[in-house]
Amino acid sequence: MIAFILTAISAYLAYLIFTAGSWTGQELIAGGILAIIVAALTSGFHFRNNKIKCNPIRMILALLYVLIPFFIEMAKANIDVAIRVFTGKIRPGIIKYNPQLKSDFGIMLIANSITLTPGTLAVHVDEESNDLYVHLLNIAPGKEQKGSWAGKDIFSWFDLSAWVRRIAE
Amino acid sequence: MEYMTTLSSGSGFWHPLLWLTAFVVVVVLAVIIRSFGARKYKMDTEQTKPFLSGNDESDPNEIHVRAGNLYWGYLETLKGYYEKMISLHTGNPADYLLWLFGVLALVVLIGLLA
Amino acid sequence: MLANVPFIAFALIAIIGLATMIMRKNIIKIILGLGLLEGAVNLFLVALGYRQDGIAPIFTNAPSTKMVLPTVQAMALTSIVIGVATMALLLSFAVFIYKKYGTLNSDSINRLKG
Amino acid sequence: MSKIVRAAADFLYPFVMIFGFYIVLHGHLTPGGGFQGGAVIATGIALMFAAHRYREISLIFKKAIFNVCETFGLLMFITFGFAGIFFGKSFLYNWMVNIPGMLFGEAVAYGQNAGNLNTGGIIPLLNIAVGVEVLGALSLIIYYMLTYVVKMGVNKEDAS
Amino acid sequence: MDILTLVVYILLGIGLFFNLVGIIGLLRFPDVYTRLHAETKTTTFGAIFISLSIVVHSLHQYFHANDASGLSLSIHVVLAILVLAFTNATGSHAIAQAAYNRGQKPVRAVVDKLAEVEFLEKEAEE
Amino acid sequence: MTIAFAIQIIILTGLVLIGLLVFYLKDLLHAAIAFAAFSFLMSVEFYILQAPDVAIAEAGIGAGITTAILIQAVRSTTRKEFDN
Amino acid sequence: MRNLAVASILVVLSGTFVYMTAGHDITFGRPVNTQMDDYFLARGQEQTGANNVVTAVVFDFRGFDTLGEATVLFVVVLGIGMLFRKLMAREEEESE
Amino acid sequence: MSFTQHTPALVVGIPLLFAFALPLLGKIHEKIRNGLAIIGMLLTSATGLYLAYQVFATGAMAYVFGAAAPDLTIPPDSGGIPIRIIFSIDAFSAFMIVIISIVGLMSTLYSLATEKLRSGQADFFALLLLLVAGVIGMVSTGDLFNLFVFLEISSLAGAALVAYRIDKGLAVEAGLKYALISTVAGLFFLLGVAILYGQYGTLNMAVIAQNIRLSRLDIIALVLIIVPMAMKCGAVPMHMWTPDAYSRAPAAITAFLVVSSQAGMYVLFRMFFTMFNLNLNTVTFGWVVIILGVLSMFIGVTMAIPQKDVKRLMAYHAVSQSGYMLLGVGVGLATLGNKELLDACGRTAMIGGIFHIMNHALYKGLLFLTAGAVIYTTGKRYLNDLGGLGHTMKYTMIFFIIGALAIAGIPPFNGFASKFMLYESVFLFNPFIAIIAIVVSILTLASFMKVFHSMFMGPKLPQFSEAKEVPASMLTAMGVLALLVVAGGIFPDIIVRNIVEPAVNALLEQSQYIGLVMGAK
Amino acid sequence: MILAWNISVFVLGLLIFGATLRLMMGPTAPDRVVALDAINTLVVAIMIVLGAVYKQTVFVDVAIVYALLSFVGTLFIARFLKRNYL
Repeated sequence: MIAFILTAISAYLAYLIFTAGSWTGQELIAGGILAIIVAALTSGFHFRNNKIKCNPIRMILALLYVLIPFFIEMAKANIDVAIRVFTGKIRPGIIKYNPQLKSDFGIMLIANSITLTPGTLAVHVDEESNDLYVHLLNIAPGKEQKGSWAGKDIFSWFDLSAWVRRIAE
Repeated sequence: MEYMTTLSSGSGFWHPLLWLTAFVVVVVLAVIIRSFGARKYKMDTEQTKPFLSGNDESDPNEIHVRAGNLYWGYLETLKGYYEKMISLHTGNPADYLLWLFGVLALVVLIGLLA
Repeated sequence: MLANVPFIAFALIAIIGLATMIMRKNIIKIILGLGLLEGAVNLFLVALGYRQDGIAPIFTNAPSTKMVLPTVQAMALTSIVIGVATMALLLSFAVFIYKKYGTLNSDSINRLKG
Repeated sequence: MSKIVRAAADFLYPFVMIFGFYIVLHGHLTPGGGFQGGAVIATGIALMFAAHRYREISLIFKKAIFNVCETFGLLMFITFGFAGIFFGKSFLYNWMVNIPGMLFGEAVAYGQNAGNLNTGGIIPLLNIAVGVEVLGALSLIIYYMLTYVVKMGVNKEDAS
Repeated sequence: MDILTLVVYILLGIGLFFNLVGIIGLLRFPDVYTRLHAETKTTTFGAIFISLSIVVHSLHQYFHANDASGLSLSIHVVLAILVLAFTNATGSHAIAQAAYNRGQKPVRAVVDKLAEVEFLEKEAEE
Repeated sequence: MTIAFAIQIIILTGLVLIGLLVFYLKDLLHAAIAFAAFSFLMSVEFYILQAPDVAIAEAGIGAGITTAILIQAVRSTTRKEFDN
Repeated sequence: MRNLAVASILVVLSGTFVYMTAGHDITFGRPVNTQMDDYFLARGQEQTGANNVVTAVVFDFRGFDTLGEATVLFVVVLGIGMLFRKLMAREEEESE
Repeated sequence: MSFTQHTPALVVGIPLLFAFALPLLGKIHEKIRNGLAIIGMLLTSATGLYLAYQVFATGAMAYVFGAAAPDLTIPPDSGGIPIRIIFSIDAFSAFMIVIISIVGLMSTLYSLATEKLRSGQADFFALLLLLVAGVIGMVSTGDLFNLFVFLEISSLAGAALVAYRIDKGLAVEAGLKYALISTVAGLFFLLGVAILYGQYGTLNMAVIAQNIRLSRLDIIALVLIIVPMAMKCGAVPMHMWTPDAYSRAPAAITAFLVVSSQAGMYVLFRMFFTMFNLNLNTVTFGWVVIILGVLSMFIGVTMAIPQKDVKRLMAYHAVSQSGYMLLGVGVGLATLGNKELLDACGRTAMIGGIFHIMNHALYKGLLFLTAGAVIYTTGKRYLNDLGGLGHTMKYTMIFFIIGALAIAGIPPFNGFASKFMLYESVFLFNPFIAIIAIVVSILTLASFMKVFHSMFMGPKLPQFSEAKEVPASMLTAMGVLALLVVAGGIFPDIIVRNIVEPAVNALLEQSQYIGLVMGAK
Repeated sequence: MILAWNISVFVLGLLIFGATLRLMMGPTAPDRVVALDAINTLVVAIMIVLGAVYKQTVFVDVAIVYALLSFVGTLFIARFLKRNYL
């Protein structure tokens, strides 16, 4: 039931965003009906694993996350990749990284962040231990023998996995 | 003559009643001819069985003339034509499309040039 | 001449589609060629209704001046849905054929011929 | 697919659906309509098909549901068609339009219009009918082929 | 040229530059993983900047020129970009995983931890 | 020769090129991917021709459904164009 | 032989298409005889209450086409369902 | 609310309604399914026949979809052009609807028995109803794009039905070929429609017919429209799908596919006579049609003779008989510009050709149904395996004889009536072609002699000793068709005067068709 | 402003050619999918910019649909690229 309501709310919010600028009474009512239909259809999926991500504090945190640390990391990563594209200096490899997260949603978030940030690309995820196998564009010499990497080895300024933990767990 | 021609085609006509009359005449003739036949014939007796020189009746599957045996001479005479035709009917979907496009191209040419 | 660029693109894509259909032997490739032709025809339809500097025929938040023609868009819409439907049917046929015949080569899909 | 993809698909699924419904319902105001919205919803269902295992997905989505959707949409469409005859007009006559007080019956004037959902007569209803039909039909097409692929397996030699 | 125009141009320029980098990387890099690096990050980033230029412009229109459509335009653009970033990242992961599953080893790799985990068999028995 | 016209030429050239790819690629999976790209560009072309309805339909059907059906069909048959 | 046919057909048809599209009767950007569409653009909005004229055309003026199109989808789904149906044991083709 | 005004909508709407409901409701119980199928088809046929009666009694009808009144073809504020989809049903359309109603009903009746033990029947009957709806739509619509949509419906439903017997894959091969070629043809058709729209800005056939000025583009559009239609009616050399599809489809479907092909022929003639008429270089295109017809006649019948599969043989005969219709109407087209020649032979040839459409649908349907009955009883389709069935299947044999004599043009069956008109009028036009037609007729008789001999004659074979007469519903379907065949042969004048001649006049008089939509001038 | 956006659309269109090049030569299927992804992103960018050029909010909906749905195509390809994907 709680999953149903939360899904309906998020669907309704999405509907409000789609129709931004022309909110009339009928529009809102229609959106409500649609949100209920959608929630009935999808609540089994949307909140399958975690029921807490609609906490407002966490949502604000998520917004902040997207705006500040994530964006900065992304900009850095892009400049890095741009330089490597032009110079051609790469030292690729696949390493193991344990983000210390438990929920599927958190894993998804961190994997997507990894994919969009510094020279990294999530290749595989272990279904049980939640280990991420990350393809690095450039591994600093000497680091390649390390068994399992931690967040601060991958990210430079912000430890994104800690942020994600705060958002999603 | 109008009532005689239910279908007319420029140079001839067709009237079913006339034809039916002819048909009835033929049937009557046939009945008459049949009545001259042997009256001793009885159903369900030894008479009806074919007599083939005292041997047993052979297997019906052997004495039935199969479709593949009919018109052998015709097919043999027109062998060249049929070889060509059957080889044209390849059964290949790509060829079907090719024929369609070919006719399309040909008719476009005819239409535009004529 | 130069202004007719979408039409020329239509012609080129349509020819590529036709060529795919008759030069390639694989059934799925033929179906892909059909898809190309379909796209070309849709492009032609939509391009027919374009007006120079026209805007989309929707009255929401747009100045209501010259608009492009709506009928062709409706036709293209219908044609797209019909296209995906036919493609789905043909692909299922092809899949089934592969299951039974073990090949997609159109030269081999000719058990019905002659 | 991996749990990342599954989580992402689960997360996106309601948004795809609500967007599809938005397209269906606003068909007479913004670009879109029954077909497009139905295709978007069907793609949302295809997303589920793609992300989850067949074994799990076939427990949740049943073919019968989509069959019912399809038939329901078509019957709704053709019923609106016959309703035109019933009201003394012709087949598929838009008998609800421009009758204030009727659902979807408000009148609009020519010209720029911000968009009022409650207009269009039977057009929004037909949009919904077609949307439901297309969603059922396209999902069924994908479902049938997926079932087939799962049953038959793939050519293992084609790897690489 | 007022400051706003300049900002929009700069944002556009950044966006186009990163898109260009992405395509060059796509063409230059040796294997599928490195190509994915170049493609996913930079084109998404470029698209974000290009859209930012639009958002800046239309918000300016909304606040200073009273163009009502500016706000909804920027909301839709932001939405499109969010969806794009999200799906791009997940899609890249899916491609990378599929590529590895098909047996494509990373070229010039100094380390390949994934090769030690024999996950192919593990998935097969599921 | 306005800029809008130049954009159209670019998109249409891309369309023709990808059409040629569909023609030339021997591997059916690759051809199917090229076909998906074809419908992407077709959608942009519809967009430029001021037909957003058609563009949405082409996007939804071309990018999603057709690709899915094609890929399933290719995987359940064979990838090679010429099987001896 | 087949290659010759393919080549000549392609030449003729491409000539036709190029003639068709580069001729003088149809010009890109300047449609002729647009009375019907002008009617839709001018009256469609009031008559159908739909701001999107394309939808008005699809569902009102040409609604019957749309019914047909939905029917095509239905036909295809029935066809695919019939193709992948489970056969009963007694069903066998008469003879090869 | 007057019901009679709405028959044109109902004749398409009823089969669609039943077809939509059938797959779901039919899964509940087989009696519901069979009941729905037969009631739907009966209602459709009744409506179709009533519609045809209306048209023949009171003149052509126009029906506007979605308008405030069904006969409001031109809205008062549109500036004199129709804007909605219009069904314009004149005598020729009504003629086709009569054929479709009869054969459709018989097919349904027949397949109730033949498909009794098969799976997927609900889908089967739904598709059959959709096929009927598609063909009816094709012949009654007056809108080009609507025609395309109905063409696709009938092609795809036909292809799906052809592939119904999926177990060995041969039927699916035939379905694939049919679907592939008719889809490609449909695309060309759409291209032609697009060209016409680009020039005249309308899709209504009457308006285009009024405004057409025959530029080169129009000729290209015409070719793009007629060649797919010639393909659909099975003209040589695009006939190759015909034997594949006809031979592998269930017998009832084959009987109706013949009608579906003839709907393609309807469109072909409609394009020539109504849309282009005298604007066209009628002699050239008339000769194109004549050559297609002669090729179809000759190659069809010669290819039929060596066939071993009974339905495949009959399918080649369908190709050959289509040639007669093309020939007759082609002669009419070629003489259209010449008033004297038209009166002397063209009109009669057209009457013969169009009458032949009806006759062919009836007797070829009958023949396919008898072949289906034989296959149903014996499980064998190759002539070499068959024999001696005349001992057990007497009714089927009689019906087969009727059909075979009709197709060969032997009096007093209906095939003779139309062929007779064709021979004599074509002889006036060009004696050489008439001789070819007669030779073809003789070859037809010869090949049916072969079929008759190898199926029904000969000693009673032991492997068929169990063979029984087919069930009553199949016999009913065949019997009705046979009765119509005989009736058409004995009283051809009634049919020709009341149905065929109005159809031919509707074709020849373009202004009537235009007036139907645009109002009398 | 309009001109700048138009020019950027032009440049993005040129970039599509680069991706097409990879689509043409990419040795394996995943490479081509990467190119497809690149085209997809570029197309969304083009659509967004053109939506701004035409000053129509509703046009951006197309871009959203695009971004959402091409993902499904990519997922399907990826799923069927894997050896064992059931």
